[in-house]
Formats: sequence, C-alpha cells, structure tokens
Amino acid sequence: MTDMLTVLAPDGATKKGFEADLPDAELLHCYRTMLLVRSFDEICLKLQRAGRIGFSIPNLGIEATQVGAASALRESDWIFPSYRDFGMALYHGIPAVEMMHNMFGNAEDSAKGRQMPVHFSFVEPIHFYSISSPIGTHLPHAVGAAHASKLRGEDTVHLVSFGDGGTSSLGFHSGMNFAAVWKSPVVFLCQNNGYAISCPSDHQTASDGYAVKAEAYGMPHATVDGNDLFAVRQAVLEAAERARRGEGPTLIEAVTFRMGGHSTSDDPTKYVPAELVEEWKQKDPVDRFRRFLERKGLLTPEQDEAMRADTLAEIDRAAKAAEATAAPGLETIFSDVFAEVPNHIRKQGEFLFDLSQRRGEADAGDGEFPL
Amino acid sequence: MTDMLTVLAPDGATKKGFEADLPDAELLHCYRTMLLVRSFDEICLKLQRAGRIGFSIPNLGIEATQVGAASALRESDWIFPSYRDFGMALYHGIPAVEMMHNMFGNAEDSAKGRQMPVHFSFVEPIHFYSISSPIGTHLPHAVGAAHASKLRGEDTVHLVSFGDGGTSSLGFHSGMNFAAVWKSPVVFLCQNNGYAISCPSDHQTASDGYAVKAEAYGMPHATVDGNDLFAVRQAVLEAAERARRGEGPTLIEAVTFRMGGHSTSDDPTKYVPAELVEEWKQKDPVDRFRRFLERKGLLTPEQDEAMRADTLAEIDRAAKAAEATAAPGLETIFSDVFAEVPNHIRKQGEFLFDLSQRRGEADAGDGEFPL
Amino acid sequence: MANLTLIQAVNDGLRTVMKADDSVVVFGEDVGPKGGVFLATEGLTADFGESRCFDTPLSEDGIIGTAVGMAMNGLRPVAEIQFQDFIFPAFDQIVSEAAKLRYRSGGQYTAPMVIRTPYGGGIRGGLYHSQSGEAYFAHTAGLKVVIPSTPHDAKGLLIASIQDPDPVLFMEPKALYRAVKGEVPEGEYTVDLSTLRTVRQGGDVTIYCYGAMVPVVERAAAQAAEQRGIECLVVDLRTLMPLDEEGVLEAAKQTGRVVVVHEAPRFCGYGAEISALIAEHCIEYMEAPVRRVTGFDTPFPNTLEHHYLPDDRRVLDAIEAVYDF
Amino acid sequence: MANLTLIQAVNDGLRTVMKADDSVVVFGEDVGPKGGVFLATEGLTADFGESRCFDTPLSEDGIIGTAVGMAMNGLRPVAEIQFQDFIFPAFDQIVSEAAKLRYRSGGQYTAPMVIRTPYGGGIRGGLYHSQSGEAYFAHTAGLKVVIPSTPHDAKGLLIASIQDPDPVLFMEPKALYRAVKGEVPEGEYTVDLSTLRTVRQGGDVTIYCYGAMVPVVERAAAQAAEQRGIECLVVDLRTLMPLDEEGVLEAAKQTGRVVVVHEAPRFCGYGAEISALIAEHCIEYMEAPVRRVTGFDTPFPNTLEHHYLPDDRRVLDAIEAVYDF
Ligand SMILES: Cc1ncc(C[n+]2csc(CCOP(=O)(O)OP(=O)(O)O)c2C)c(N)n1
Ligand SMILES: Cc1ncc(C[n+]2csc(CCOP(=O)(O)OP(=O)(O)O)c2C)c(N)n1
Ligand SMILES: [Mg+2]
Ligand SMILES: [Mg+2]
Repeated sequence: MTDMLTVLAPDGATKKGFEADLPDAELLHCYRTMLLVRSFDEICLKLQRAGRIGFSIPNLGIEATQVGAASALRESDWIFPSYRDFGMALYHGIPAVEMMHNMFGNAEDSAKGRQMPVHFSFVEPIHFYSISSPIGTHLPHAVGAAHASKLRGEDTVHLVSFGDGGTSSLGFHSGMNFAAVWKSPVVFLCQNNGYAISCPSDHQTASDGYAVKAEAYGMPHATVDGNDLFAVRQAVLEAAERARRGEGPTLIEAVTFRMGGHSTSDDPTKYVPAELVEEWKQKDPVDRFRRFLERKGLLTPEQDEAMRADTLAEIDRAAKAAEATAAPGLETIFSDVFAEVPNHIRKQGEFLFDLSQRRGEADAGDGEFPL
Repeated sequence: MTDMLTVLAPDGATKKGFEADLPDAELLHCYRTMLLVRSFDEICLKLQRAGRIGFSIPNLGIEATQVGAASALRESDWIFPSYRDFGMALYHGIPAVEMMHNMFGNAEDSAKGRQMPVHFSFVEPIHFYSISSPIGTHLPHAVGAAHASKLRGEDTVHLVSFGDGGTSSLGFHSGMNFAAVWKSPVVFLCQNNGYAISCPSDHQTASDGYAVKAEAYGMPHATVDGNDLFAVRQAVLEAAERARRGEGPTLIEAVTFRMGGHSTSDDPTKYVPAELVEEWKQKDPVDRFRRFLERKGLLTPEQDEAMRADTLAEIDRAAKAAEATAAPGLETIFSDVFAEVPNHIRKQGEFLFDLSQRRGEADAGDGEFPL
Repeated sequence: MANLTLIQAVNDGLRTVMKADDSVVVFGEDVGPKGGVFLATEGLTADFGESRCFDTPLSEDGIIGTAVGMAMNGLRPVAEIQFQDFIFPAFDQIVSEAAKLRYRSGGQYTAPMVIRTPYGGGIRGGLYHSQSGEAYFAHTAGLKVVIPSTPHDAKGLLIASIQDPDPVLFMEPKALYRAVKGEVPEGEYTVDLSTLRTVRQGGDVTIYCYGAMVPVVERAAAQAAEQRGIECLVVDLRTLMPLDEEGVLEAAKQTGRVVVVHEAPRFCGYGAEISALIAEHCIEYMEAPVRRVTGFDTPFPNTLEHHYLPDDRRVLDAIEAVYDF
Repeated sequence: MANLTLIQAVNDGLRTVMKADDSVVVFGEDVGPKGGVFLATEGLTADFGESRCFDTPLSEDGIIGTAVGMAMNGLRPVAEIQFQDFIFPAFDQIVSEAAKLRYRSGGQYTAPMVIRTPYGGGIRGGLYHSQSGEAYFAHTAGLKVVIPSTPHDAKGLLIASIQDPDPVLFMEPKALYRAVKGEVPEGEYTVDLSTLRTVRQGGDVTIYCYGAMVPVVERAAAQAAEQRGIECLVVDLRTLMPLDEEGVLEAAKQTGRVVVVHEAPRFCGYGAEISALIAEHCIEYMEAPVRRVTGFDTPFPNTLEHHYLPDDRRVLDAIEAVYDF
C-alpha cells in the first residue's frame, strides 16, 4: 500500500510533532462517541438475537474512521453516510433514541417505519442524508448537493462515505467523475474495511488499494490509517479545507477492518481467516484512543469504566423507549409517495383502512382514512 | 499529456531504429484500407445528403487508429467495435458491400434492416461484434467473451474499441474492473478523438488524458499517437501479446482527432474551434502513411492516384449493389426476438401480413405469414 | 400568442421558468453550446450563462444522480436524456432513488426535478433511437409521467412539471418536434398534471392515446366519420401518472366501445392498464372487446418502422372492429 | 425423489446442469465461498472449483454485461443478482443488450443466459429488499421471465431456463425459499417454459397468480370453498413471458369470473396484461369485473409490510366480490 498516514500508535503515543487540535472536552466527546457506537452495536445485536429487531449492522473496529471524519465537519456541512456510519450521527448529536426508532421502525421513526433498520435519515442537527440500500447511488447525490451549495456561493462541504465494495458501483464512477469535472466541494471517504460482505479486496479490484482510483478522475487522494482517529480527522479536515477554498473534491481511503460480520444475518467465519481477525484486534481503534487519553491524563481506568456503563445505559434507555413506541399508522403506507396523495393511492388507502376496520385491527385507528 | 508513443513523423520518416514488421504487401494493404475508409465516408456522405441513406458516421482523421489496431489482430481474435470503426472491418476483409447492405438496411443486411446505419455485425472472416448504440455497454461483453476464451484455454484476444466519451460510461467502469480482476485477455482501445459529440475532453474528465484511468483498476496502460499507424499497431501488438501470455488486459489511449462532425446530422462548427481543425489537418494519418510508403519506394503518386480511384470505385459499386437490393421482408420484424417465434408474436405477424395484403402492399409477399 | 413548433414550445417553456426562477438549471449531454441534438436547449447557455445550462460527461447515471442531489438541496434541475433509449443506465437512479426519496426519508428529503427526454419512433432510429418506455416509469411508484402532444401543452405541462414538488419524467414525442405547430401563450402558464384532454367529441367509440399517436388517431377518427359515419371520442391522456382515472372511465362509459393506442410494445404496455381499469370498473358498459393498437412485441426495427408503428389505417381497422362487433 | 425446500431445489438444479455441462458457470456477489446470502449456491465452489462458481466485484452492470459476453462465446452463464431490487444498475445491460442481441445482429450473436434473482416481500426488507419487478421485464421484448412456486418447478424450470437459447430472468420467491417443501425428482428434468400449471380445479372463479402468491391464493381458495362453497380454478402462470395465452383465456372462459393476484404495485403491473387479454379476447364471457389483488401503488414499506402484501383475506374478499357480483 502507498504511504498511509498514521498519527496514533497502538500504544496511544502520537507521532513526533503531532499536536491534537481539539480541546480536551472534544477529545473526550470523540471517545465517548466511539463508546456509544459500541454500545449501540452491542444492544442491537442482543435485540436482534432476541427477535425484537430484524437486523443490524456491526460497527466494531471502524469507530475511529466514523468519528474522526465526523469531527472534521461543521454542522452546516452535509453527511451522505453508508449504513455503517452510526458514529457520524452520534458524534453530531443525533439522539440515540432517534436512531433506535428507526431500528424498530416505529411511529417516531423519521422514516416512518418504511425502511429496514440502519437506514437513518436526519436533517437536524446536521444533514445526515437518508440512507438507501443500493450501494453507491448516494455518491452522485452528494455531488449534486455540493454543486447546489457551490452555485449559491456557500462554503458547505459534502462528505460521502462508502465501502471498498462501493468503489465498483456505478455511482462511484459517475460521482467521482462529475465531482472532479465540476470541482465540487465533496469529500469522498472510502472505508476500506477489507470486505464487501464476503468479497475480499483482491476479488473487488486489481488496484493497490482504493485511493489510487482517484487518479482516473484527476482527483487528489490520501490513504490513512482508519483505526487512527487523528489521521482520519486530519485527512478529512484538509480535504474539507480544499473543498471550501473551491479547489474541488478529494478521495480519502481509510484502511480499517470490519471486526464483526457484514450484518447480523452473516457468518463471517465462513470466509474471513481467523488470523486476520487476530491481527486486527491488536489495532483496535477504541483501545488506541483510550491509551492516548490516559497518557494525556484525560481519562483514568475508573472514568473509562463509568463512561462505558453510562453509554450502555444511554443506549439501553433509547432502545427501551423505542421499543415502547407504537407502530406507524396505516396511512404511512400511502403518504409521501408524492407531495399530495393522488386519487388512485387514496382509494387504495381507503380500501385498506376499511378492510382493517372490518378485521377489527387496532392499528387502523378510528373513523375515516386520514389522508 | 504523459509520454505518447510516436513512430511515424508527419513527413513520413520513422523513428531511428524502427523497422516496420510488416511485409510490403501488408503495408500497402494498410494504406489501401485507409483509402477504402475515406471512400466509404465520402460516398456515404453523398448518399446521406441525397436522402438515399438516413445517416452516417464520418471517420476522417482516425483511419490510422482503426487500421493500426486491426493489423495487430489475428482472424481468430474478436473485435468489439464502436460505430466509428469502419477500418477494422475493412482491414480484415469484410466486403464493403456487406457494410453497404447495413447502410441501406436492406434484405441482405446481416442485421436484417433492424439497426440504424453503421451498426454492423459480422462473424466472418473475423468476429466483428454487433454494434449497439448505447455507449460503453460492449466493454463488459468483450470481458465476458474473453473470459470464455480464457476458460477454454484458447489464446484468443478480444479488442474493444470506444471513444473518449465512452470512458464516462458505466460499461467502462465495470468492464475495466472485471477484466483487471479476472486478468482477461482484453485490449481496451480508447480512441480519444477530442470530442464526444460536442463535449470536449475538459468537460468529460478532469484527468490528464484517458490512459491514466487504468490506474484505478491496476491495469497497465499506454498512450499512443493515434494518427500514427505504426504506433497504434505496436501498442496493440504488445497488449495482445501480454493478453495471450495470460497476463491480462491493457488500456491503450490513441490520441487522434475527429475531423468531421459527429455524424451526418451534426454541425461541428458550432463547437469545434477552427484553429484546432487546422492544427490537426497537419497531422493527417493517411498523408503521413503515404509519405512513408513513398519514402520506402512502395508507392508512386501515380499508383496512389490509381489506388484512390480504385477504392472509390469499389465502394461505389458496393453502394449501387446495396441500393439495388430489396427491403427486408415483413417477417424480419418478428423473427429473432427469440430463437423460436412465440405464439403472441406469431399472431402479431399474421395480423400485419394480412393487413399488408389487404392494403395491396408488395412487400407482404404471397400467401401465408412465413414464420 | 406565438405560433410555435413543439420543440420551440419546449425551448420557450425552459426560458420562461429560467427567467422566473434562478434555481432552475438545465443540463445533460450536448445541451450547452450545441443546444441539444434536437435544439431544445438552443441559446440557453448563451442567454443564461454556463452555470444555468451546461454539458455533462457521458453518463446518464451521473446526470440523474447529480440531479437528485441538486434537487434535495434547493435547485430545480431539468436534466435532459438525449434519447429515451439511453435512460436505462440511469434506471437505478430514477427508480431506486428519485422515485423513492420522499417516501424512504419520511419527507425529509425530496427530489423536485424534471427529466426531459425525446421518445418514440418515426425518425428511422432503429432499436435504440425509437423506444417508448412509459410503462416502465408509470409502474414505478413515486414518479410522475407526462407526455404532451401539442405545442401548447408542451410548454404548459413542462412549466407545471418543473414547478411540481415531485420528480417528473417528461417524455417528448420527437416525431412531432417539428411536425406540429400551434398557438402558444407567451409567458408563464401551466397545464394541470392530472387531467386528460378531449381532442374530439363523439358517441360511438372512445380512443385513448398520447404523444405522437394523437395526430395519427385524429386522422383515423376523421376517416371513420367520413367513411363510415362513426363518431369517435378521442382522449389525449397527457399525464400518464397520476392518471385522470375518473376521466378515463367516464369516457369509456360514454361509448361502451374502446380502442387504446400507443407505440410501445403491447405486452404489459401502458394500454394494458387502461384495459384493466375498464375491465375493473366499467366492464358492464362494454359493448365490444377493448382493442389495443400498439407496437409489436419485438424490438423496434429500422427499415420497416412504418410497418411497426401504429398508423391511421391500423387505428381505423380497430375502430371499425369494435364498432361492428 | 427427494423432499426439498425451494432453495434446495434451486441448488440441486444448478448442480445437475453443472455436472452435465461444463460450459455452465455460476457467478455473482457472494455466491462463492459464502454460498450466496440465501445459500442457493452453497457448496458449488467447493464441488466444482472456482472457475465454475465465483464471486464478482460489486457491480450488477458488470455481472450481466460479462454474462452477455460469456454467453455469446460458448458459455452458459447463470448470474445471480443478490436481490431483485439490485437489478436496476444492470437494467441497461438486460434491456438494451441481452434482450436485443439476437434481434439486432440478425441472429449472429445470441445471449443464452440465466439471471437468477430472489424477489418479493415477506422478509421485512423494506423498500429495497422486497420488490417484484416482473412487469418491467415482461414488457421487454426478447426476455423470458420465469417464476416458480414449488420446489419441483424451481428445479425443472431452472434447468429448462439454463438450456434455453434465449436470456431468461429467473425470479425466485424468497418468501418461499424455506417455507415450502416438496418432492423433487433426482437428476435432470425440465418443465416447459410456456405452460401454466393448474393448481386447483373449480368452476366458479378463476384466479391467476405466481410465485409467493400461489400458497396465499391456495389458502384463500380453500376458505372460499369451505366458507361459501365457491370453487376456484387456481392457475400458477409460472412462465410470465412467453405466456401461455391460450391457457389463460381458456381458464377465464371456464368461470367468467376472474381475480388476478400479485405482490407488485397494481398500476401497469403484470396483472394489467392479464386483464387486458381478457378484455380483448373474452370479455363476452365475463360475468363480473376483473379484480386485481396486488401490492399498493407505493414503494414497499417495512414495519407494515403485512398490510401491503396481498394476503388470503384480501384474496378471499375479491373472490367473494366477483362471485357475488
Ligand atoms: C447495488 C447493490 N448490490 C448489492 C447489494 C447487496 N450488498 C449490501 S452491502 C454489500 C457489500 C458492501 O460492501 P462495502 O461497500 O465494502 O461496504 P461495507 O459493508 O463493507 O461497509 C452488498 C453486496 C446492495 N446493497 N446494492
Ligand atoms: C448511453 C448513451 N448515451 C448517449 C448516447 C448518444 N451519443 C451517441 S455518440 C455520443 C458521443 C460518444 O463520444 P465518444 O465516446 O467520444 O465517441 P466518438 O463518437 O467521439 O467516436 C453520444 C453522447 C448514446 N449513444 N448512448
Ligand atoms: Mg467493505
Ligand atoms: Mg470522441
């Protein structure tokens, strides 16, 4: 692999001359966000195993990439996330309970229970773009949104996050190309976590890593250690500054490793060599950052323990609240197809509402079909 | 632009140490093929202006790329052409009249009058793959066909030709990527002729030329002077040899210039600066090769004159023969949708046959719908 | 009022909204200095600047994908797909993204955008410059599908589409681009996106059509009246989604005899939905089988396209068949 | 004979042809060592080697595009699209290339290939893991579209599809993968690609269905018989293109009362074609409106998918409605 930027060593030491550009409280916020992600993962896994939610996506091992990247953005910037970017949302203060509403697909879910779990969508406090399942389609969206910002003369940056597998998608090719030609203020963040479901990198591409793909588009690129929060942050900050200066997009490859399965439906032992998992365990991004904080005197083992208990409790509360929330109403099947419900859809809604009432189903609500 | 391979100077001199690896008769065949292309162009333009064919695609200025590339292939190899590759077909002995049948879409057209002009399809004497209009879709086809050859242990090479605009297509991204991962015996030939219809290269990509796009796929690449038949031939020969040795694909960018409009429907003066056309006139690939032949004592001005008259006459005969050929029969609307005509299509054919008979149309033929 | 061709009306419509609304941007392949291969965007770059009308790289996926992004962030993109036949590389962006964005985000993100694209046969374009894909898009929940057949409607429907809060596929019958001319009001006006247009009144046979088939049907209807005294009620659907279903059913009931005409292949074509609506809601009014006059269930041929495309003779045959049933 | 689930029957079908014919290759995302996300290809790489069953990069365009190339050059590719929802990036390759290759080349190049893909709802997959796109493909001339509903048919139709000289889209009802079990003959056998299957005889109401809707309809038909003494003729279409039109019309005439059932949205859905065929060819036999029981004209929801999908109750309602009309 070509030079990979690393700042933080596994033992928590930082490269000579490196000075964290974040205030202590921010450093602790980064750490706490990573713990929140772990807690979110842990609780979702339990909920899924217990059959209380249908599906989740493990984030174990990639927390530093998410949080490092998010920390480099302003609230006026937009994030075009992948389904594996819990940390970006949590870093920017999206309440865990909002995310849990989506995991349960309940009435409070901002997507109104229409999407699978982990398909979040928020506009506040930051634009955390509506996740869709098809891989790579959101890259051109980020470019288009960035183009709009640019035309209006704003200094908004649009960060789009995707996986190693995502680089093979159509959206990667068109998004990268359009962004480079238009000099759009976009940061392309490729999270190379080793696998696309079961497909390892050597079956995904013959290139040496993913950053080099930017060459095809005349776009600058950087490769960073994805388990090093500072390295990711620095690369994204630099790319964002370039974008704000009107100098166009950058591709960043964060080299990391998916320590869990692809999803709760996946058994990675079928295709991931155990040695590889062992090897990456040594590079755990959360441990690394914890050691850094300990060295810096910002965290004691006791404080760490307390923070872990606290984040777990926070997520647990969020899950309980979400689970206690009712399912969406029947009308949510029919609204938001268009801004206004056209006649043929309204009739289908009335039909279903009537049918459910005849069936005596509670979720039909009372009286008339409300749309 | 990164190093560009040139062998033949505009005055017909060749680089020191260069020795043409083709026998004299072959050299003359190359030249004659380029003249055939020019004649084909000229006559099609006239036919189109006279309203006798609907459409053609000028090849003026890019003859050396086509013929140089074709000369590097064996008859057992496959060509996946673009609509602008008349020279590749003619070089390999596809009779001009066969191509003219397509220009007229008549009953002898191998595509049975179903395609627009310049959408040729041949399987003999070489596989000259059926051209379709959507840009870039044939790149993965070449890769798949090459993969089949490779699985069977054949040493067949598959050359796929496309334009600068074609590099933005989906098929470029997936074709290049799959070929590199699979080490398929494919030669990707990008004919950078300056424009995609009216879109110049700086609106097409921000990269420095097109060859560099191979970096994204870990694929070797070369940039050659596309108006230099020898340079193109050499690059394609080398790439083909690599492919035959099982070492995988290569991307070749041939830098050339489309001296005519995009098609007979296009007015390039709207978007091509006149100076640019002037500049490229100096690099005319046919003149260049003629001077080479003259220097080598293989061609006198008189012989040249005769050859030009001869090729023009050959194409003219072909056009006349094609024009005199009847239109396809009605049944060609309904056949070849599937290997066998299913009932619903058969009924539609019977309906049309009957209708045409009632109308007294000659092309309905006699009696029963024949499928 | 000006007397314009259909393509001039499209150009006029674009100019009208671009003048009124800075957020409208027009882009696609060759729409800039060249003005588009059919000249629909002629002069827009010169008159509004390159930031309002610009060329893109050769990627329909990129054109539609970036349009979705622009739309969600405050612009009103009008993307051109050079030929409808080349929309398929963008099919995923249209069907999975533009059409579903509002729904999947609970209304947090939306894609108010227009995709303009010439469609249909009659220009000797063969398989890949002649197709009519309306059924693919009308079947996709979340998309509006609009097809004008007159210069007046072309401008009015286009302006309505650009101002609409949802993604609209605006299919332009290229065979009519220069073949029809008509009065077009100056300045801004809109034509409602869910009302059909009654082209001709008549009590014997109802004919549904749209786009380039409208003049064909008009000719056939005139012949039916002349030759047989059959009076046809001719309906131009204009907005295929959302469809004016009440209007469609009303028209069917008026005559009890129905012909549906389109260029696209018959099987699972748009005409099937019209037949199905009738079979579902007013079968008891029907005096004759519902006849479809359509393209054949084959790819589009080239030399013989005049045999492939429904013409007045085929429509007349169908009128007579349902009338005489 | 073995008693297999539908997914086991698919695996068995693949093994059977792979053993018999070296030119059959299986590929797609995660079909290799992982055996596919539903395990349809489990063990194939281990048993036949990586050159016969292999993983591809994440590009459906590449998967289908290379399949076309392999097919024209002597292989018999069987490409998997992980979910039918993800087939749209390959739409251009399917619609413009695979479907039109034979036609446009006058038969010089052909694409005998199979695209296997799980489709449909019932697994809480929301918008993007639940769709039923059969209408898009059945409308596309040059493609065959096959949907099995039993393990027996899954294997027999799959083998027939792989041996077929034309491109076949083989849609597997993922809701039935493990939900149905049945007797499956060992070794090679085929089920004809253009004949429907009569699931249940009856003289009162005809019901057309396919895929995962077949068991739903069976339950509704049983209830109709039990509760009301209504006898339903249940038809599993199996091959949506080419359709056994004679069989369809025959079945409609037998009862004069018709219900069409599918999961996909109604508007321009496959059911519309069935209605249209009836309106065209046997409207005079109809005693009642043709009822469609389908998914709604919205994207596919998640939490409420059980309300979106047609169930036996909705089918029963429709049976009663056409019976009582
Ligand atoms: C177009 C498309 N094809 C296939 C899938 C199924 N799928 C879901 S995730 C995934 C792998 C993605 O890998 P990568 O981009 O590396 O992201 P990661 O999951 O590793 O974060 C696949 C193939 C999909 N969602 N979309
Ligand atoms: C998918 C697709 N989009 C658009 C077109 C219309 N079109 C035909 S040729 C062309 C330009 C192609 O340019 P290039 O690849 O450079 O080839 P050249 O014509 O210069 O040889 C375009 C946009 C098409 N044929 N296919
Ligand atoms: Mg990955
Ligand atoms: Mg070009």
